[in-house]
Amino acid sequence: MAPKRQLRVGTQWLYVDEAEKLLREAIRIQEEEEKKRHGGHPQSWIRRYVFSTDHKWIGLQYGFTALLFLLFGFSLMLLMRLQLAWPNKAFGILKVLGETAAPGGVMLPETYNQLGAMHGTIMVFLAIVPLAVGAFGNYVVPLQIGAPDMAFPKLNMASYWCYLPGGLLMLGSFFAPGGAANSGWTSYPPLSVIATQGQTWWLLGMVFLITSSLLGSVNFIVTIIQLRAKGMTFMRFPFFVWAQLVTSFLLLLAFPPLEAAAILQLMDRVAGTSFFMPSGLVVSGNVLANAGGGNPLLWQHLFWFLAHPEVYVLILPAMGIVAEVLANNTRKPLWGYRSMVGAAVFLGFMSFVVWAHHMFLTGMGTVISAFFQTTTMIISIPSVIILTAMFMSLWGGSIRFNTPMLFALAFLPMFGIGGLTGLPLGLAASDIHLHDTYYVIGHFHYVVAPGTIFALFAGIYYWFPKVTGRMLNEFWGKVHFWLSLIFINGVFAPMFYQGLAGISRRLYDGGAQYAHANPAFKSNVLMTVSAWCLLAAQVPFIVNFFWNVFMAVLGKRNAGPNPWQATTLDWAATTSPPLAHGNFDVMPVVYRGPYEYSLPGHEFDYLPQHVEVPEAPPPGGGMLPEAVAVARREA
Amino acid sequence: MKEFLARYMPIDASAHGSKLDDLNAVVHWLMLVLFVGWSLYFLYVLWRFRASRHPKASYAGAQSHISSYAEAGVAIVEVILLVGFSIPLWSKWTTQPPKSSNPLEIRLVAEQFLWNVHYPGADGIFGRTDVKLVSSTNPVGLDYADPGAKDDIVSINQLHLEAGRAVVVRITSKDVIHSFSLPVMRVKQDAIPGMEIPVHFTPVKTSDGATWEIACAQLCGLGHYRMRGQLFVHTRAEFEKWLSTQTPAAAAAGS
Amino acid sequence: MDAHAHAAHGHGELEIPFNVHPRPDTGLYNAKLGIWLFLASEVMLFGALFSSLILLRTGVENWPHGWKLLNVPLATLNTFVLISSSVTVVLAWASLRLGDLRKGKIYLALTLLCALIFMVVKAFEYGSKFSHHIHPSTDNFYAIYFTMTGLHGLHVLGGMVVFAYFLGPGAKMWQTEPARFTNRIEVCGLYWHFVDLVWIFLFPTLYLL
Amino acid sequence: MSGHATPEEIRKETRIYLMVFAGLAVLTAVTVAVSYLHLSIGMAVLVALFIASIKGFLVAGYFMHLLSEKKLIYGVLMLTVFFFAVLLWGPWHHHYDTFGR
Ligand code: HEA
Ligand code: HEA
Ligand code: CUA
Ligand SMILES: [Cu+2]
Repeated sequence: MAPKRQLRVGTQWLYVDEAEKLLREAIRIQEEEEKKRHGGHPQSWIRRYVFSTDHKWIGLQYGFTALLFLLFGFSLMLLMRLQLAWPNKAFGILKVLGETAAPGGVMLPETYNQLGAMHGTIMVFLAIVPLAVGAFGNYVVPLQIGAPDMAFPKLNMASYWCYLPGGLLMLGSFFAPGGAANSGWTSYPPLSVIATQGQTWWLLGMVFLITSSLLGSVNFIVTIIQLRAKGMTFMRFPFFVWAQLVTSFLLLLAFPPLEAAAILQLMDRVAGTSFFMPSGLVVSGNVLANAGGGNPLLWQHLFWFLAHPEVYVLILPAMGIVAEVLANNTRKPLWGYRSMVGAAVFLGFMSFVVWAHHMFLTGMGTVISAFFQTTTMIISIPSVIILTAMFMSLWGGSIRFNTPMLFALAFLPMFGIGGLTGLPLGLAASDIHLHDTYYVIGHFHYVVAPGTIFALFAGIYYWFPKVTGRMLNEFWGKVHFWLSLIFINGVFAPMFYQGLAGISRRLYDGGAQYAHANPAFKSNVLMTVSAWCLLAAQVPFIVNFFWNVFMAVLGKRNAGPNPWQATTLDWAATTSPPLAHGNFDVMPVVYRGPYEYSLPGHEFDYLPQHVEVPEAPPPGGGMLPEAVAVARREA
Repeated sequence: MKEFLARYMPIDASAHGSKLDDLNAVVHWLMLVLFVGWSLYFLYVLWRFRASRHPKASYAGAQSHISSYAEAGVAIVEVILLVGFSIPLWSKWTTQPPKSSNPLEIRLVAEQFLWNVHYPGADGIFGRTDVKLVSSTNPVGLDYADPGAKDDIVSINQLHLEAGRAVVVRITSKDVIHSFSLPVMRVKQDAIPGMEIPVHFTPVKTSDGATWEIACAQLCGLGHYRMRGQLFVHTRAEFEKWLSTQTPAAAAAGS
Repeated sequence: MDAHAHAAHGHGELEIPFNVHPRPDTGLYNAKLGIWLFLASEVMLFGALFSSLILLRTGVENWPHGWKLLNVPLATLNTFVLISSSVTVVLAWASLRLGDLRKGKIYLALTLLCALIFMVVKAFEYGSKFSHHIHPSTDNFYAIYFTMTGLHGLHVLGGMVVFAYFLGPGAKMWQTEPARFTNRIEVCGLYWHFVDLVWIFLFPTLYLL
Repeated sequence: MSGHATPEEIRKETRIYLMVFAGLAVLTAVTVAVSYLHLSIGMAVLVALFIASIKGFLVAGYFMHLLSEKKLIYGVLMLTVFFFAVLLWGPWHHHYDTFGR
């Protein structure tokens, strides 16, 4: 008989078979509890899974939809990248666009513009925001503050059901005469006003999406402020909750001006008004019949008044996720939690007064440009503070390199690169050369792709066991991470070079005919190949994801309720907390801050927010699943 | 750093460009220092505090407040960048050159997908223009009856300048927003219908057969990618010679 | 904080804390905070339109005087109608707080009536413009006039739907949860006053200047 | 103030509402009357906005009982008003501070 192996759980040593037994027991008890709670209240399938009012299911609806849109937005760009690397070359795969859009497999310039506009729109409004706010916010925030649900469950449902039609309208616009919107995601008039019908669809779609976001943000703010569990003071919020709170305020107050702008543009397109149309326009030789007297810059102001705060909507939840994962996997409190919170609030506030840094080259005078440059430099400081605090949090930790942690760690330098390259853009004088070049594209992709997307990946790997009761496979997770990290840099790093060379963005042929673009143009091949490899790198993730969802649906669980030994309330709830029956058996009471890891003098290295007696062992088996897995592998 | 960036950038043939490049270099220094500094720290920390080497985390964490100095440092450098560089540079960018410097005045009318370059001719006066007069032969809508229009020259996609002489380009557009970009001159300015925005710069080098380009930087429709013009910078004599070979638009139209 | 005490399951319908009674530390019930947040976003919506109006107006040489083009007496009448409806809705709320459903309903009905009058007058105004071949596309003055009053009209319409609901099927809640019903009327009242407030600024800026 | 007011207080509030209503009606009449004076545009804007602001104050302060509202609501509204002001100012200032104009 082989000698009995021991493994460490917290500070205790257990025999492997003992541990396995404990784990099975923990999972069994949970399942039983869940069954008990499900009992007696059969709900129709439709109420439960389609028009659900449960924040967890709505979060999952958002999540699935947004992931599909993410993949779709990525696919559009993959097609565009073929054209960028090998202009006017025929590709079999481009035939999927149809004979009118890509005759003989060669993409038309109109098509390129459509795909570009839709890539931007889909990524920002239909993929990242719904994933970061709609999915993670919805699922995690009520759990983390110890609430039974969102404050207005029906409104929550309505929010999803505005998002989906908005998304479908956007997709449907590809089939409109003239195809989808093709004036960039920024939709600058007059171009967008004289554009084909797809633009009208785009505007209508935006109205739906804006409505959805407004409903969502009201709900989040009320939930966070009103439904906090007993003892959950603001300074005991996990950073993720703070990030979502600030985000909601940004959505609430910045989106309406875009809604107004969308209405005005709709009027210009449909009712023939001239809000954005100056007098005396001559388009392809014909004098336009509009009354004139409008101002095209008005749109830009209203658009950026939203779109700048929007970019912080893209980043704040990501920072929130990273903060959770970092604290958990360094096994120590976040460094400078208070300054991070202060910085996030200040960041949100400032984001309303920097918008015109996207408009330096619209003829800005010295005074107004000085104002917006100054605010732009000021707003970089809170980002620096947050990032610095995260870096400092690593010091003295006991760092576990699991998949969520890898993604969260990679977020730091990647966001750093993106943020740093924002600085030369924020100074009007250096923006002259860089504006509307690939430098800008590189800047923001570093923040949203290896930045936000990586943070979202971290979040998916981190909360997957909470949602499903299964851990995602670590090995394939790491493969996914390393390949993604390499290839995503392959796509975006050369953009800085291209931008410095002066290659304009939104060029159908990637600048092939410009002499000044010539040396840098060649990197397009590397970038496109990297992009396709990046797609391939997602395969392990997608398989890993669906396999484990499938196994979870079959009821095969391998994770306890708190597999990461985390301290926040989301881990106090059972695994996949039952739908529509509240989140907690007993409403939790909060006794301490969010990140009490490695508190000296305690047996376990984590002290959950809701555990009253510090000496009691944390419920739910803690490190068991991981430890068992290690032991099994080693045995 | 400036030299390093220059390896990736187009040459700089303007009087003000070097200042802009200086600013760019200083910002990139700041970025580099932060990037390298934090990256080294990051790698060190990941190695030093990995769980296998450091099984018990420290509750208190970092005690040093060096990072606050780093943050303050960033803030100070940003103030310097703003006050010392960017704001004064922008103020120069928007202040028009004095008439006494005899700047070359040009109107530039963008349209889908080309650049109409309108020279005032010998009299230095731009003729009256009117959208109603726009036609395929009269792209900027010159009113040939206006005396000021008699000697005006209109060319397409070709911008001729004189080295050493300041130029004021009055930029506007007939249809949608374009952006007039001269990478070698470090000049970029949106061309916005309904507005006429004057940018000024001084070319200091002649193009001498090199291909210098006007690029359109703002998405303006399906032909955005091919809205390319050429820039020629001549010596004074060559410029005069070129000018004398041009037929005024009115004469070309036969009126 | 008793709302925390009974765990939120076991009932058919999930109970959300502070749905009816204010949370002690904020002093607000959920919907009250919710409606104010919503109104804040509405401020930004109409704010953007006012910003557009200012920019368009300052951007052209001669912006017409509203009183030369629009029907001031009719709009004045509408202003009275709308402020009357604001009073009736706050009286409805007061009656409900006094426990008088019948009176509350009468005031609600009056509010609805005022809203209806407002819309009818508006329809006449629009109709007379259209019959003179004046459309949003005529010039930017009319463009912004139709857009802003149109959007405001949609808000009035929305309010009417809500009031009609609370007069009809929505009133059933009074039987089971009078406090919650009263809150609901307070909340729609807040919305309604906001619609009034917007008109108070629209009226002079469009008609009187 | 919701809920816990006594009937007497509510009746008193009701009287205030009616007074506010009267005030609004009078101010409406005034602002319309002033418009017939055809003041210079600057003056007219000033007067009209001044009167509208008073009316707005009455509606928000009494009908929406903002005067006795909670701090949280004040916070939200102050933030909103600030951003609203920024939104009015930005495009307008840019319009005047365009070089070459
Ligand atoms: C998540 C999105 C996001 C974020 C967070 C940011 C952050 C910033 N952005 Fe960016 N930006 C966009 C998304 C974003 N941006 C998008 C989408 C566009 C283009 C839109 C379009 O035109 O289509 C854009 C465009 C854009 C422009 C317009 C450029 C142009 O069109 O010419 C400007 C100009 O000021 C700008 C500035 C900034 C600044 C100063 C920050 C700052 O907040 C950044 C502050 C952060 C730092 C300063 C990093 C600090 C780092 C460290 C201290 C440590 C570093 C360590 C290591 C690297 C190891 N951005
Ligand atoms: C949030 C915003 C966002 C994101 C995430 C991205 C992601 C990417 N973008 Fe995009 N981009 C924009 C916003 C974004 N982009 C915007 C606003 C523009 C400007 C548009 C305009 O000009 O108007 C733009 C423009 C733009 C251009 C310039 C085009 C031009 O100027 O002509 C390019 C060029 O390469 C590009 C490339 C990419 C690539 C390769 C990615 C990759 O990083 C994508 C990587 C994606 C993944 C890795 C997702 C994988 C998906 C899954 C794993 C889902 C799995 C599904 C299930 C499990 C169900 N983008
Ligand atoms: Cu013209 Cu792009
Ligand atoms: Cu920005």
